[in-house]
Amino acid sequence: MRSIIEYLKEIVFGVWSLMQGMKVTGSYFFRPSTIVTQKYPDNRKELVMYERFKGEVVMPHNEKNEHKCTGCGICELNCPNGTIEIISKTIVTEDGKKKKAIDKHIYRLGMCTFCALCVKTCPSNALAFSQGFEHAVFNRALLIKTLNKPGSQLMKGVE
Amino acid sequence: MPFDIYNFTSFTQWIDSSLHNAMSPFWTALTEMVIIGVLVLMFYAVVGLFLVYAERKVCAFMQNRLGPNRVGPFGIFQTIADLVKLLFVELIPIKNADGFLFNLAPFIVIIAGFMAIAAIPFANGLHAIDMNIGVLYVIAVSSMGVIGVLLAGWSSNNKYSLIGAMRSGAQIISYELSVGLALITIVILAGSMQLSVIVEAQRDGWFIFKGHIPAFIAFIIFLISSTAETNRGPFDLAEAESELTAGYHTEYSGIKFAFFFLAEYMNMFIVASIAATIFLGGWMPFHVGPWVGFNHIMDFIPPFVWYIGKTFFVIFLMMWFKWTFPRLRIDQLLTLEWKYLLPINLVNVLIMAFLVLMGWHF
Amino acid sequence: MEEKVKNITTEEQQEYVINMGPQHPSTHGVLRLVVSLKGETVKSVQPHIGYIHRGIEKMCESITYPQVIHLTDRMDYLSAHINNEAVCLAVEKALEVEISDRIKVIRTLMSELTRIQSHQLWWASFGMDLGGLTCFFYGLRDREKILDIFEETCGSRMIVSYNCPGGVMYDLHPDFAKKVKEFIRYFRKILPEYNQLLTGNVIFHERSKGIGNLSLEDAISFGITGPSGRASGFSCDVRKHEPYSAYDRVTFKEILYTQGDTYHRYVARIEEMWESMNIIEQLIDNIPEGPFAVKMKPVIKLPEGEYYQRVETARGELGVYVISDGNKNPYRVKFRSPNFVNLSVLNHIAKGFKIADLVAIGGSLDLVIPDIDR
Amino acid sequence: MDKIQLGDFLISLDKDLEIKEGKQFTEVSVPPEKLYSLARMLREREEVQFDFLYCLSGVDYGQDLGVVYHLRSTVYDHSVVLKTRTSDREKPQLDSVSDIWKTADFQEREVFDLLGIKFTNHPDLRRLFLDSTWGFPLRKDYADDINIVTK
Repeated sequence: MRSIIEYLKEIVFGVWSLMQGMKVTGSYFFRPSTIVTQKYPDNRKELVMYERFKGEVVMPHNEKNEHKCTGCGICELNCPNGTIEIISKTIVTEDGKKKKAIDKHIYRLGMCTFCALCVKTCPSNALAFSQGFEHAVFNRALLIKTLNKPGSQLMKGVE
Repeated sequence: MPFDIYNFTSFTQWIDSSLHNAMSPFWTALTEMVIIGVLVLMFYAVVGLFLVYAERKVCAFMQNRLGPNRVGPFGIFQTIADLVKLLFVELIPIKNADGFLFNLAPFIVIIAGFMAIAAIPFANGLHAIDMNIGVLYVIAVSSMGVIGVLLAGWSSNNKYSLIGAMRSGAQIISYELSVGLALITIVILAGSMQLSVIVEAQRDGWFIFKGHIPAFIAFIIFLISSTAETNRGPFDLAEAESELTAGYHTEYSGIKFAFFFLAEYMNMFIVASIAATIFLGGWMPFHVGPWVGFNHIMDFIPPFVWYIGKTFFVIFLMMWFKWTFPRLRIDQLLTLEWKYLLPINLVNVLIMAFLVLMGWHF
Repeated sequence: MEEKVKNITTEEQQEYVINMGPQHPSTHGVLRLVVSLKGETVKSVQPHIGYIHRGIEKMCESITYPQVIHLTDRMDYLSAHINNEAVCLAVEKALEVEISDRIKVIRTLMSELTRIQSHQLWWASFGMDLGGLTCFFYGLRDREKILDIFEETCGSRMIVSYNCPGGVMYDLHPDFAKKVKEFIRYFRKILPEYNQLLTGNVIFHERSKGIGNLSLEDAISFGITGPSGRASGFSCDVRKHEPYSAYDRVTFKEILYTQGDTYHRYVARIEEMWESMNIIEQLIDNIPEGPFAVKMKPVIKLPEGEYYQRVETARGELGVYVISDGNKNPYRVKFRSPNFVNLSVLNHIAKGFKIADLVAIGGSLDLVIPDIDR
Repeated sequence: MDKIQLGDFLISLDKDLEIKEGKQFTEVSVPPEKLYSLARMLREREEVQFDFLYCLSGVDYGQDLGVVYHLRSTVYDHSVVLKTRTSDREKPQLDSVSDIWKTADFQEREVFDLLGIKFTNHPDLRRLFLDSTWGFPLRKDYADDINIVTK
């Protein structure tokens, strides 16, 4: 007799526990307001990334097309993957001195692991992260980017 | 009777007799077969596609998602897009597979579904055949699908497929018993195996209400065991995604895979409609004994709507199970059948027989 | 005909060998398990690994210490923050740098958030292993909230690279405390739902109780740490035994069970989420003021010697063994990864159970494959 | 047992042992032929009971190849580091401790895979991560022109 009671108890407990689970899923089914899906490409306009989001490395230029990169190569040294390559040139400043300056700051997005060491160690704060995250391109060569804009110059007062 | 406005008997008989007048009996039978075949095929495709969409939406809402929402408004054309994709997908030939059986398996699965549909009464007078052993026929035919599953698993030359097929064989053979016994309970109550008679007997109350607790228990057992028979979660051991990748249809691609996929949903539809027919009154409207006005209003809802509504209620229950519970293990699955469902069922049949004998049912 | 009969008898003695993986839904990555079966019963499991071996230990020998950190993110990507912390602590220990309380508290908070999100993902995938797909989405939904907190402060979601020798990369975001409190309030409501959906479920009980038993002796001998070890009664919580960062100033319980089956490995992790929330609540209201990083030399050179640092990741004890010859590059770095060691027990505990149990046991060990292969 | 007692105990086991007090651990250098017996004693003696081998790392010391065993006792919560090294770079051989601590099974396979140290009496010594055509990448003299890019 006792075993039959145990048997029935087992069944009742089992069904009850199953109902508990169904309660959870059922309650979500009838509450569509809890849906968390974002319709991504449609909500591009409203989608705001956090300001610290590490999208890709950029070199901010001001309106006079000037940047802060002196071409010291510390970012290149600190990069663990060889993402950054700096090609420098020698220019003659206004007062006639010869000076090393940056020709091309090459950044290979495909190799970057977003460790932020370059941005962190740059002595003149020339690099920053942008919030763009849509990096997909059809040609791998497009992932190799030159960060300084053509014709740009070193900002005044940055050594 | 008011719901005779929705009676299709005269309509179908008119088609039959006019065909008889025009042709010889042989050609009449052939024409009727073709008409019914085409209709069932279309019905199959439409219901299959809709169920896939419904399942996706239901599970998405249960999981706090939106589900398909790109193709068409609310993504209603998503399954059609998927079907078109599946039609164009390459059929990958499997090395060392038994080609004949490999190609045969999806058809067996699908044909089993077709045959079962034939006996289901969609509305008053709207069914392909009204056999006097309808329930037996449905049980017999719906278990034919397992042959397809076994063939698919065996001929794929894949170890996962074989394990899946063997599991499916063990599972369906065991759960067949419970399905049968659960239906027998109602057959005892109705006194007939003819589906149209069973529906007709529920005119003044569905069997789930008429048959006291035994009918309700039979309904629950039928739900559980028919879920198992259609290889759906939590009994989807035959395909057990996280263990056997896709079980018996691992090696299938393209339209052959689509057949299996469609057959799964059709089987669900068939067992749901059997449940609706036998326990929930089929196309019979919902009646409450003495409320004549209420019953009258209910009668004006077409029987086809009643039938579809009940079927989809059962399908929703089955989806709810699938998306809530974890999967059982094969030995637990068999334990559930042999240690719980079967004994309860046997006792249930006895009680029901006793109730009918004493005339204690409504 | 006789030939055929003979074949069948010999085949009966043969094992039915199946390859689970490297592409298989339940190995959570590129793990390959060669499983010998008899019927559905597992006779032996041979893990074959190395599909994602990147030679991180070799790579570490040619880069500087700050650069090592971004590689550790990619070992156990679910406890990226704790891996970072291990290297940073080893470097700081070697250089004998005193770090401020603020840094310690920030690291502890982040570690515990990492632990919660890791366990959430584990819960999600464990539910999926057992066939309850809905768990997967609930787990990921809640994990997203922590990842958002990470993104706001650290700049990325999973592989955060937030620690650096001497502190952390950025200060906490002003909204950090508010958002964490909000999350804790939310998650305290949600966690009982997890229990309703899976923990209390009778099917789940059947599937997990008494499956994959690991005794205490075996747990110690195999070196199984983390929640998997603690479910067998192996008191191995580094946070208790060798407190680092701010763990010495918080009170929390070390979750210990003695049964050591799949169910208790599961419950241990669920309980750990509660404990982690307790730890966070103790710290979040009074984060000390101070600098978020100690100024370090531009080129970090460790004095010659050997350094060993243990931390408790979400999966167990991570050891970082650094041998320095005084250069800016480490001479040898060895990561004692918890997953690698935990994997070694799989054959021992899965033997004799069904193939479906193998999936459950593998899920309950919570393996992260990149950490195994390194 | 604190470090001094532990040192005394180790000396009492074998007078020839080279014991160094490191900042963190007591480090014991042991010749390869004595390694197994010492390990067995450390595991089984009631006074120490080092039952948890938590880290087994192979190191290439330039001239020698070595293995470092980090041991801890879960009973007394003390630790010791065993170090052993062999100068044979062609066919380095050490005794396996996998029957003392089961965790050594996998960890020794890893050392064999990456450093090429053979462990005698190991139940199942196969390559773990790499296939048999690879060299032993963690050795300092390992060269791979294709996969290692230097700037």
